[in-house]
Amino acid sequence: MTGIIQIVLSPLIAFVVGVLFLGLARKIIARVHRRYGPPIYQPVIDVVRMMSQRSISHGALFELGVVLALAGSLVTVMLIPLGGTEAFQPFAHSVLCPLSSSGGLLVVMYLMLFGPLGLALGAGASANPNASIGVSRKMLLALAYEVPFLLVILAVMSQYGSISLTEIVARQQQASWGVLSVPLSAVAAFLILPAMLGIRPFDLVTAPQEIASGPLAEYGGTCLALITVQKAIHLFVVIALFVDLFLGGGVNLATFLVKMLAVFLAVEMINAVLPRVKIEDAIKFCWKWPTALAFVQMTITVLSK
Amino acid sequence: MIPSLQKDLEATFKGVEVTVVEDSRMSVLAPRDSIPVVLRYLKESGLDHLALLSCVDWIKEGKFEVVYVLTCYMRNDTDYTSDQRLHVLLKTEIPREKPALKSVIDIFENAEPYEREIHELYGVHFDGHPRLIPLLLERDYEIPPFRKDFDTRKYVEETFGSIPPVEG
Amino acid sequence: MDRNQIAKWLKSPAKMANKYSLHAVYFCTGCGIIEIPPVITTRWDAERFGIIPVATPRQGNLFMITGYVSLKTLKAIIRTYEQMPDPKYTVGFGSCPINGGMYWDSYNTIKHLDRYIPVDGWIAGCMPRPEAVFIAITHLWTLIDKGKADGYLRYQENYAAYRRNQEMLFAELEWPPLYPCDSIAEEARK
Amino acid sequence: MVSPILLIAVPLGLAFAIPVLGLASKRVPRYVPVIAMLFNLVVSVSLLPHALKAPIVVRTAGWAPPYSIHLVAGPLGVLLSSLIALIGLLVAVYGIDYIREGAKVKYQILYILMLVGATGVVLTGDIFNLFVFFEVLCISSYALVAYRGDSTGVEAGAKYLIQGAIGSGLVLIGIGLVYGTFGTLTMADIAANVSSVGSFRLFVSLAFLITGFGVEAAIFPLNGWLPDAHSSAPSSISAILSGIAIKAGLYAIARVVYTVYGASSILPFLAVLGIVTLLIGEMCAFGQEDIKRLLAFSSIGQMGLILFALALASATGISGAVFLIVSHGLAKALLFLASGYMIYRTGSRDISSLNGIGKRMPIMSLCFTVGAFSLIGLPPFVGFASKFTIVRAVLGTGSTFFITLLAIGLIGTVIEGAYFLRIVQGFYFKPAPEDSPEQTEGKVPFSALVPVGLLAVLILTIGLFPGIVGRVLGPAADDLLDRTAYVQHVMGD
Amino acid sequence: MSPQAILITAFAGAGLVFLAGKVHSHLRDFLAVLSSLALVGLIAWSHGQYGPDNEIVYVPDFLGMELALRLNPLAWFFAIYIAIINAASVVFSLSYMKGKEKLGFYYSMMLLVNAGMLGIVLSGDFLSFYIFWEIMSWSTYLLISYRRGPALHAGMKYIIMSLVGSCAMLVGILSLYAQFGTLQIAELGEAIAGSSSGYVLFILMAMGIAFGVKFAILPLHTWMPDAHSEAVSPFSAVLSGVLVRMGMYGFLLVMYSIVGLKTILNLGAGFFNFHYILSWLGAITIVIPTFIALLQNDAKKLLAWHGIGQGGYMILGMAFGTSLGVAGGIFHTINHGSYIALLFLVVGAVEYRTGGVRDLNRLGGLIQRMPVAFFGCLVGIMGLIGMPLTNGFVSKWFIYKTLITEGHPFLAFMAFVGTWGTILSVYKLLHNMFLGQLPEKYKEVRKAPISMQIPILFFCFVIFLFGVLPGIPLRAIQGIQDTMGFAPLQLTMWGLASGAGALNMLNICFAIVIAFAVVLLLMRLGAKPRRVPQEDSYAAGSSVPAGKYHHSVEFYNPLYQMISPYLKDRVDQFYYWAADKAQGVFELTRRIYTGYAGTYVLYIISFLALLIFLQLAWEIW
Repeated sequence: MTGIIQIVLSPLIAFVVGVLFLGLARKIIARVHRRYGPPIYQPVIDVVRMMSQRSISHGALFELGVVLALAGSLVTVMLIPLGGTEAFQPFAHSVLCPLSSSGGLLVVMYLMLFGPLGLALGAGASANPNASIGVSRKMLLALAYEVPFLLVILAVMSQYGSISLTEIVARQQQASWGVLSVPLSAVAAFLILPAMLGIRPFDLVTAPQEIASGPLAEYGGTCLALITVQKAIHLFVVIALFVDLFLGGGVNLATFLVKMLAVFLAVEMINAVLPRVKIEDAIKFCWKWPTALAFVQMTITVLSK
Repeated sequence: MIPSLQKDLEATFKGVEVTVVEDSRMSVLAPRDSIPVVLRYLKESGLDHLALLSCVDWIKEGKFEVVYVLTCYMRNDTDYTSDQRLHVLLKTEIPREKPALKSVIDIFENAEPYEREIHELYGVHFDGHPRLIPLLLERDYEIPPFRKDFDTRKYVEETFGSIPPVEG
Repeated sequence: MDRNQIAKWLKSPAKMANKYSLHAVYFCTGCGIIEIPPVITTRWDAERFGIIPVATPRQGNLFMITGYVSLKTLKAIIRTYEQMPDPKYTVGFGSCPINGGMYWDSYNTIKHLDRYIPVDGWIAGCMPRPEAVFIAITHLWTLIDKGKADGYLRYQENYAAYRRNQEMLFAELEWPPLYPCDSIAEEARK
Repeated sequence: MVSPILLIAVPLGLAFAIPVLGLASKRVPRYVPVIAMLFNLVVSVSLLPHALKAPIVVRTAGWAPPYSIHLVAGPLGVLLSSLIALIGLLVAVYGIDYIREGAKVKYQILYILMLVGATGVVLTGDIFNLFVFFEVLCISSYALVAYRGDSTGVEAGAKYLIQGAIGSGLVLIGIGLVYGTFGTLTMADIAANVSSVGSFRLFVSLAFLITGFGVEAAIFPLNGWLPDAHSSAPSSISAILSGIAIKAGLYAIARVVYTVYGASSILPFLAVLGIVTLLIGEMCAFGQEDIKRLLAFSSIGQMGLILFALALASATGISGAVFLIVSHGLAKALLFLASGYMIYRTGSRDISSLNGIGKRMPIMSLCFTVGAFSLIGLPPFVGFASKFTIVRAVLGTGSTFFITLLAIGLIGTVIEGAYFLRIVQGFYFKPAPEDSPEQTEGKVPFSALVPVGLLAVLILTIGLFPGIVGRVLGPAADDLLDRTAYVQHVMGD
Repeated sequence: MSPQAILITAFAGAGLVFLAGKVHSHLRDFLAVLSSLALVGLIAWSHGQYGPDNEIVYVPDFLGMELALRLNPLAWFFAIYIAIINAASVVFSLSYMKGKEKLGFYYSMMLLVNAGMLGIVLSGDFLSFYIFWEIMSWSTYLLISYRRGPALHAGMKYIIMSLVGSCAMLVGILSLYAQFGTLQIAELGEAIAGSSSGYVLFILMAMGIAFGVKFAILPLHTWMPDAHSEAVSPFSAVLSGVLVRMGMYGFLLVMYSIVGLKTILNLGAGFFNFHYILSWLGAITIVIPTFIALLQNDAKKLLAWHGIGQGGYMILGMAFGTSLGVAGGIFHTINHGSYIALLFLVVGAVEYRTGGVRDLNRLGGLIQRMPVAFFGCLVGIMGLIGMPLTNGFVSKWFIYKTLITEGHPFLAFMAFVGTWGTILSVYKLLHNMFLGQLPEKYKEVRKAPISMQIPILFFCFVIFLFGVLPGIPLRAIQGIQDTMGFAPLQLTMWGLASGAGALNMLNICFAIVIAFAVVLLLMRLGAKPRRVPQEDSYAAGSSVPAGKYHHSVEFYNPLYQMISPYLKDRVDQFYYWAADKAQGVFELTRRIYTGYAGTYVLYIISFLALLIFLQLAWEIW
């Protein structure tokens, strides 16, 4: 029974928290620009408005791409432990992670492919060169940040000797947090977090000025609403993963969300002030500093094992 | 530099009157079919920058006056101070009925859009021009708009007045 | 967020959402565009009203035309207007789109914008200040509330008239009519 | 059972009967070689079971053993003579329609003489008799090489004559030395008391014999004549030359080294020489444009491999070598015969003109492909079985020296595979050159198709069922290897 | 059904098809399809029948050795996989090859290659293994050079490398025979246990070269890109799908059935033991070819390079000798076979319909005209990437889990980077062929014919079936692992059941399907969008320029400029350099035969003098 609740609960939490984070992001940027900025729930209004708009469609794949992306993100959320420990728990359920026993971190990494692939298929079907250029930038950026990200994940996995996220979180809570046991990987992960979220220093994928918001050039109405929801959930997933890997996950849902908020605020500060980089520089950056740090950390963990 | 240029021009070309308007501005009036030769001569003598091409509609004398404004690129800052820069206005007169001139693209490549503009707005035909297609205007006009005999108000009344409001 | 606001939200969420989330596609034509940056940046901050500029007409629902409209620009305006998703509102800046303004006798600018695309609101002033823009926005809210901001519906009903007006100006339009209607060319052929 | 002497006597008689028959009717001489070879084949095949039990010794001219000229028809001898007879028969059938112009009668006579010479070399037990038959073989092949009578043919023949004469001269000196020391000419007697004499004088005679026979056996430094001789001779003759003649020379060397002298210490040198010949032959063949010259060089390569296998001095090694002699004889004869008619059809000998012939002469090119695949050593064909036995023998010895030589040799076979497959690719997949005039329209004569087809079928069947030849290889290898049995058998009774 | 019957039908089929080709084309097509399907049926039917009654000596005495056939789980597994892919590509080539010349030759060679492969898999001793290996090699050679032009060069390259490989294997086999006196695989298993590790290493090296060439491991891979892109599409599907995996079968046979698990793991000293080097070779084989594939503009060359890249995963899985890894390796072999064959068939279908166009820069927007081909390509690339729900994911999951739990994060890292390289390059394949603007000249392209759609849809079904229910193939692999002496895995129908590291594909599948349904419902909730043609697209207010509004040329230009200097195929250049040097040497040796009689006589005399001098000087003899 608790399984069913969890399956419904975790995507819902992801949606609510994700959308709140989006609203918070716009608020923070406004505050940094010394202006009031929209209310926190502005993304909800945007989503409802977009749902009511009757836009165009370039064929079945154009819509199914978006559906695939959102479905992938929802399922990824179910695989990530959102706080809670093996031990006794006030909510009388153990770790909030419905599909914890079906594959662990490897499945999460592969499920995170659904988002970009779904969007890429949809954008490709929209037959707009802006979209194609946006997708090719998305793929290149993904390749750029995946190299250090893989090193980071492998360092954590070999440090805690397991491929299941719940086990890693449990071991972090008993032993030391990921930040302390694999510090350089944590720094590397933080450096590439903006690239994974696709926000300011690396938001060259949906660059409104250059390529008319890239893959979203042709999207409007309901598809655009679903894409914003997917963006929100992806934001939630990435930050939740960061917290699970390095900050020892949450003893319960509340502490987990607090840690996520902390990480989110840190990333938003960077997002609010930095300009956009070119794709070549993004690749060079991601393959230089984060990769070096992650590589050094991995060799240390391998040698120490 | 102006006096020497003036003497040279009068020496080499007959039928050319040169007047010095101010200290760094000289206007040269040349017959229609000698324009390319004079332009090439001026270009060789240092005036290698065709700033613009314009056209004046003398409706009373029944002629157009096409003006080539020439100056020279400042190679390096020691050449001369900006106020010493020399402007030469090469003018020529063509009848209003069927205005036609020889295109100067082979001498100054950047004349191409200017000639198109004058063709579109004054109706002057430049033979030898690769693509005399409209540059700025959307519609085609019987009397080119910049001509003095073009009555804008009547035209506006005709085209835009005739378009009915949608709901009434 | 007082009680009647919530009641309105519950009654018709689509209309309220449209009011408080106007994503603007501003068409930088004429002298009005220099007014837009102050509107959306720190000093006057349009985002408070939920207005943010978007890159493509597909994502927007507010269409600001900020100045005189030349013939060539009209083509692009019509194309962009038709590419916007359905509940969309058009606002004309300054006097030039209203009646030609100081270019009333120019052969190259159109005089009445609303003869070619439906316009929901005008902002008077030979380039209105940001405050005027915000007043117009709040006025637009009331129009939306009363359901009078129905430019896109009017466009659909008498699309034939709009299309005919557009074709009277241009020799041929490169894109097919948005809604099925017999354009001038077909009539000529009949 | 019939005596092996017939194998030599009957064809000789027929050969000299040809001029007489020639007078009677123009068309008969063409069939005489076929009859002769058919007779030889039947006799040697019938002799085979007896020879397997014990070598048949035939005394001539009645003297006591050490001084009588006698034939020793051991299993190896009979096997090779039946191979010679078989290939001779097929080439003779091929020659019926192939040889049209020129001195046809003389061609037939020399043709039979050459085959008789080869059979004699293989069967004889007397060293001088070996030289005589060797001379018969060489002289008739000099003449046949120059049969075409055009400038290249005569020049090649002359060159072959010069080198062959020198080779025979050296053999004669070698035999003289041997006769000087031992006083007798029968191999068995020499073999019996060879160890008692001082080694250097013995070695000189061995050196002379090896070099002399080496010239005919196309070993590396001595085979200058082969490329020109084979390419300018008519195809049927070059088929016999590389199918039988050079193998007779190699047999002579083997017989001399193993039975007469029992000189096992020279074998490693021969092995190295064999591999060098293989590499040189394959490398030269790779860049060839002319198809017959390419086949000639490929023969040199295969001879090197046979020599290497012979030099292993182990039973499987020798049987592998003999098996390779059989398979190479069949395959090379097939290739020469098939290319004969292809050249006849396209009018020129260079490979580029043979492109796209797969469509025009399907059967001939199919048989050529079978022959080529067998030479490379691809499985379902006989070449694979022989190569397999040789490699098994080398690895059986287990000595790293031979294994490294084998590795180099395998590279040679890869080179051979490369250029043969390039030709096969040319047949089927390259477009025919437009400018080549259709030389002669019309079907290939039946008498050419039969031998080529039969050879291809033989290659395939022996490849699938190697047992047919396999049974004879064991005793043939022992016949060569253990000298004492040979001596005791010949001298004993 | 005894293996002998299977082989007879296979070879008879090849022969009959060639003869039928002479009689009538329809008869030939019918016979080809019939024999392929019959083979599939025969092999499927002989599923359970392992054990002694299936050991048949079909040639008692071949040069003193007996040739035997046998059927065991490993053989059956590969046999059914070969038969299915061959049947699919024969059905595909019915319409693809219509109108081309020499079809009798083509079909008989296809069936001959298939028969050769079945022979390899069913052979009980190494001699018949070698014979069928050679038959497969030269029939593949003839099929590769079927398309004339550059295919001839590709064929030559292939056959030379495979000849070198088979010579090495011949030496390996016969040294086994010399050492142990028998070539029966079963007997060799026990016999080799006692021998020294140096000797085992030599055997592995010799056999490894032959299998490496076929398997296209990095240094020996250069023939594969040319052969695949020049071969006819249906055959390149067979070539990359299954023929290249004979190398895998060989490795499995030698490493695990013959040498056995124990000795493999501690072969060689410490760092430089055999399986460690093999795994590093596999890792490099994943990364470099995948990124070279990224830069290709020809669809089939791109897929060929992926064929090499994916081979690295199988080597990684197999190299560590853990039961999970080997299961992952074998499972990845058939998965790769299914989706690479599918992708080649899709490229073939597109090529067939657009008149031979394979250049990715000139195609586009074909989704509107060929939806089934698009669906096949989409499923194919999802399999190649290894997205969840496809079979590629399960086998990669197994391999990654082994790598991580065995403590090799660097190898896992290179495998992951390989996956990301695959994602980029296969998306470029899909995008440039099917998405974007449909060019003018392909407006009337018709759908792929039925006989092409059947194999495509069949492979899609297989990919999804094995993706969601991996238990079916894994149970068969379990049978193989028992024969090889591996510890059994706790397998369930939908994945692995062992504790925290479990894999449950059914849960993931249900989750995705439910999420998909929910989102679709949300989509229907919103306003229904209206369909617009491809011209009605945002172009900053202007109308869309026909034919110029498609971005596919130099799809990853920024990355291209950064990595293209490093990704020249240096191994290929080295081989060509070596070939030129060899050609030079051949030219030199040709000079020896000057054609002047005098020098020849000089050779003879000097040879004689050399002989006598050697004897005089050193008394060698």
